[in-house]
Amino acid sequence: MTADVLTAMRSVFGRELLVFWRRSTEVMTALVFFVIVTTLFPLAIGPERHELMLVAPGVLWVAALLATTLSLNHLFASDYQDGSLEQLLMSPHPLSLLVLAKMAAHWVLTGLPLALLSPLLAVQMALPAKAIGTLVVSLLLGTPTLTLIGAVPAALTLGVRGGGVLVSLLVLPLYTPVLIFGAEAVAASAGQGFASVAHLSLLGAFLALALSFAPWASSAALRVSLD
Amino acid sequence: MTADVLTAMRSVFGRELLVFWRRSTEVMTALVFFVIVTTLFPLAIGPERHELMLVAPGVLWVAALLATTLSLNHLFASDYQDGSLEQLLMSPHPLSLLVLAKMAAHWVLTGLPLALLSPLLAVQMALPAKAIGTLVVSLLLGTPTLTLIGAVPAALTLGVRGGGVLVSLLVLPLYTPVLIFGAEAVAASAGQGFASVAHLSLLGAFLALALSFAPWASSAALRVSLD
Amino acid sequence: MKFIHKYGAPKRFYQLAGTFIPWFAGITAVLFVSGLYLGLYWAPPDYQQGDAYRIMFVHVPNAWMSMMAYVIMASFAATGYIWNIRLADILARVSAPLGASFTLTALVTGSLWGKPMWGTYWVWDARLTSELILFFLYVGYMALQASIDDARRAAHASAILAIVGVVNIPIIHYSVYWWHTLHQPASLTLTNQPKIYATMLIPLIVMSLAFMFFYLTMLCVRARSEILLRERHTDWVRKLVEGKP
Amino acid sequence: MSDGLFAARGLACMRGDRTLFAGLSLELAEGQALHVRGPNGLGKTTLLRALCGLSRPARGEVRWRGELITDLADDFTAEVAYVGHLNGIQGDLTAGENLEVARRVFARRTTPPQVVSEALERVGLRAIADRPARYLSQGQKRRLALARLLVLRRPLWILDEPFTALDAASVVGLSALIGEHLAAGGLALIVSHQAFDIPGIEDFELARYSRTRK
Amino acid sequence: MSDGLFAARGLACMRGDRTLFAGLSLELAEGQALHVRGPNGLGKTTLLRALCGLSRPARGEVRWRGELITDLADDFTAEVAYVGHLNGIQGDLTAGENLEVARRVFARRTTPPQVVSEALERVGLRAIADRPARYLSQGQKRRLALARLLVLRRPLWILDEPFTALDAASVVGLSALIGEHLAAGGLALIVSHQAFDIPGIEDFELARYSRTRK
Ligand code: HEM
Ligand SMILES: Nc1ncnc2c1ncn2[C@@H]1O[C@H](COP(=O)(O)OP(=O)(O)OP(=O)(O)O)[C@@H](O)[C@H]1O
Ligand SMILES: Nc1ncnc2c1ncn2[C@@H]1O[C@H](COP(=O)(O)OP(=O)(O)OP(=O)(O)O)[C@@H](O)[C@H]1O
Ligand SMILES: [Mg+2]
Ligand SMILES: [Mg+2]
Repeated sequence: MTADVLTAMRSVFGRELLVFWRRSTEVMTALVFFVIVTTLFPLAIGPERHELMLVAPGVLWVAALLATTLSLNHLFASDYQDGSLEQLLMSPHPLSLLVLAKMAAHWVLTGLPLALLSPLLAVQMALPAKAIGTLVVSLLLGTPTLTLIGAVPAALTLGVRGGGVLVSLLVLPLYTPVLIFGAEAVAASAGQGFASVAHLSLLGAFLALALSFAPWASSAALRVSLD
Repeated sequence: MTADVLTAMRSVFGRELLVFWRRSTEVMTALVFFVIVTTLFPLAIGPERHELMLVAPGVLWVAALLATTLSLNHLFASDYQDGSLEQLLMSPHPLSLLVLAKMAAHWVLTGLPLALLSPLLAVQMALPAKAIGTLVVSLLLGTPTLTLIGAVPAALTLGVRGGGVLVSLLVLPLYTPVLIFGAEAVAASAGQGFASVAHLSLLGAFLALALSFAPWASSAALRVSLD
Repeated sequence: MKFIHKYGAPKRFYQLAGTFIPWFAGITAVLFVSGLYLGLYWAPPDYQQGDAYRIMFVHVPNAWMSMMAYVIMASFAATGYIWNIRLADILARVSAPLGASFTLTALVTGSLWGKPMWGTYWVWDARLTSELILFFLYVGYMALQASIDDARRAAHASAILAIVGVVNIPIIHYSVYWWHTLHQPASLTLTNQPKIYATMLIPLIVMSLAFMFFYLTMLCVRARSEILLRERHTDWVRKLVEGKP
Repeated sequence: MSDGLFAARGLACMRGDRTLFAGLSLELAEGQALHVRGPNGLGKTTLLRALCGLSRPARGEVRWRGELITDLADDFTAEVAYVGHLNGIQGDLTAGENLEVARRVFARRTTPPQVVSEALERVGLRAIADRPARYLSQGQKRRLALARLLVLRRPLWILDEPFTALDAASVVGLSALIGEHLAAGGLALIVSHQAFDIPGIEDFELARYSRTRK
Repeated sequence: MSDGLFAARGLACMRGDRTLFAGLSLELAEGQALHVRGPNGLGKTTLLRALCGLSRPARGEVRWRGELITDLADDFTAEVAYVGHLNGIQGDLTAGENLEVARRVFARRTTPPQVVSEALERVGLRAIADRPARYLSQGQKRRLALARLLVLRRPLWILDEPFTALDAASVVGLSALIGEHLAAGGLALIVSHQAFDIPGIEDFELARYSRTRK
């Protein structure tokens, strides 16, 4: 039975990757959005290196957060419209585990590439080299939390009037702790270099907490949305 | 005949407002998104007034631009999915005029409220009082241009795999000039106070240009998407 | 459980609330009048701020109520979701706008107070920021309710959101405070708080009680009209409406 | 046969890199209707969309009153009512509002306001005119889409599986409606796998022009 | 009648603030099928969704082998195959991939890989197994959704208008398929406005339990 669930989870994960792979543009869109937003800032603020450096951690993290928020729509919406979600609810396996598999796939396709690309953008934004390691680690710890928390509003707003943008409204306030500690960690290591460990371990704690309740909450939300 | 077209345009405009009104949350979501994104920045950058003031024009403009970009999805996407767009193409009136009416409704529901609310956020972001007038004017001139230009990619990506995010990808580069001059106008009047007029008149010119070609281009794009 | 189901019947609650409302309203009125008298006349002006500090008697109770109302709302929502009790759904739904208006009042009065105190309407202080985020959470909750027409689905969906919010609120609250303290201190803070004397404390307590009873009264009033709206097709509402034309 | 009001000649349509059909010609005179038939996936939907100008055929021409529909553009569109697989209903508006929008945006200016309530009556949705369309059942949605035909009052009806999801009574009702339309000089092109009964309708086997071995 | 494998008792369902039907009871034994009938908007879809556990009824209970389906949860789901108005097809995957996913995620672990190609063969989509599902015609999509029944191999089939968009040959094919399922001891609940022919199927008039005056 357990092996069964694992196979099913692996298949859901694989299906998600396959679908995203087919929508080849989608694989890179969260990424491209991240790149574009970080590029817009120097354009809007002006090119002074010092000013840029001051805001760099914040801008990079806000951009990552917005990119994740936008891609949340794709987590369930198309499956809802074509009826695949109905079928997922009719699967013989615990819904929360299948949802967890979907979230994992979502992170692999949005958060992970974004974290891996961030050093490049950090250099553009004049972030000191010593802070780049922290940036990557903070994104690796923070983006899965964003996906996990974000899945709940994404599931709640399915089929709801104005669903798409409503998600951002519901999700962004919930994201504040991750944003604060993510950006602070980077800023701290750009400055004195210590203190960032404290922030990073807080991010880790958030991730653990989100892992424990988000799959449950979002599968409950899916059942409500399809009622 | 002309009176006919005007009635039809007015009805399309009215229908859009009505639909959005029904989706009451949607009316405010672009707005709320704008507010929340501007709030995220101080959280990410830190609360120092001086740093905030430096980046305020840029942040406000980038937030306005992102809010418009996100709401672009709603311009045609739901009409496409439920088949209403097919029916709009089968209308006896010039498609570009009906599309113009849709754009007008979109702006009234996103750009306009955003411009009107911006002074409040400007105060929060510690923007000097003398720059606030310029901010509002720049947004009033700039946001309709954003809607107009944005409609073209929004129409092109209908039914395309991963359409939603693809729009941002296509549209953000097109938005750069508006962003640069909008943010510069505000920054200029926060500083010396002159120069902003030149920027504002450029924004006006962009608007005139966009008005002349965007309705035509987006109706052509719609025909292609529905072929 | 049985007890809840007995008194949890909307009809029963409607009648019960009807008898309580005059009492709550009366207490609210008395508290407000005496609180305002104590706050505006009895309490002496502050030696530093003059009379400006009196806005505190509105600001502080509202700030407290804004947080309390969220917890109450989320508890109702959770009760309604888990045990499928409609009255709890209704109470959760009607407390959201109340909580949101407390939050908004706290924000506005705080800003107005900020101008004389700090020379600006807004700073990104921890307390202010977390209050603002609380406001967004309320708005989100109400927006979700507003965009789902089916009453039961709206209640369940927003209950899940409220529950997730309740897990998150302490985290948000403290992270904003840590944000403030782990970092270098902000240039402007609430450090120069007036030291609370009894002459200020008493009116403050009276005003807080006044707002609490105001909340109770409004909760009952709004719940009653929501019940009427939802049960408009049932016999007892029809009789009620026909009874007093 | 040149009195065909509506005529297609030498039509060919492609999907992907496959030609679905080619060399297809058809004519339709006043009061005439065709029942386009063929198994799933043959290209019936593709044909209808080409005929009403929504998509451009790979080859061939479509004429209305002797003129090319690509030349007529909006003037042709003003003569056609198309009901496709999709209902074209806005879920956030009520059933009545959906038709009201159709009247204002798509109908002739002279169309009187009461057509809306008449149309709702005719398809049996009068009682639920105020319900948001998203809540309608599958069959109710389909009826609402068909009610648009009555509001638009156009001569050429192009209907893709109009009977889908309709209950038995509504199938009869719709057949009668199409019959009346034809009697009043209207034209109709209907794709349907379901049995229905409209006097005088002719079969049109798409398979004759098919180019696919499936 | 307590040998009904699947039974509902005293079921009532609401939509918005209207009760659609109440006091509904039904039983289904091995090899038995019901054809749920009623005009558009009566609540057939609502009933099916409540019966397969997708939505919670306002009152009443549904039992499988004597146990409440809410208690059985996933163990009940493992016994039901539901095909609704929506096809549940992922447009970006090919027809074959869609079924392969169904096999891996939803089918029993012992289901051999070849069921997928057998199912495609059976519904006549073998030749286009590699075409992305978004390009399929309406009827082809429906067939693909129905092919899932063959992959899942579950005893209880709940089908909401399965014949929609199917051509005449496929209607016959599907009826035969359901017949075989019943003969093998399966159960089926079918909603359809279209005529079809399955030996031994009983009619179930939803109108008897209806609480609406429209
Ligand atoms: C927009 C601006 C403001 C906001 C959003 C705000 C928010 C709050 C909140 C949330 C509380 C409750 C804190 C708690 O109990 O943990 C509070 C309490 C209080 N606020 Fe404000 N405040 C603002 C401005 C001000 C100003 C300008 C002053 C005066 C200097 C002030 C003085 C106080 C005092 C004295 C308390 C009670 C102290 C306590 O409970 O510890 N506030 N405020
Ligand atoms: N991009 C594509 N590449 C290959 N084949 C395609 C493509 N797009 C569509 N097709 C095929 O073209 C045909 C389209 O047929 P169409 O939708 O017109 O069928 P139909 O006759 O209306 O069928 P139905 O009765 O099922 O509605 C289908 O066989 C479909 O699989
Ligand atoms: N929120 C709501 N408020 C009021 N009525 C509603 C609401 N949601 C659905 N309905 C009504 O409930 C009924 C739902 O019926 P359902 O979809 O189960 O019908 P059906 O019997 O499957 O019809 P069809 O044959 O057309 O598919 C419809 O009459 C619909 O209009
Ligand atoms: Mg077709
Ligand atoms: Mg149905």
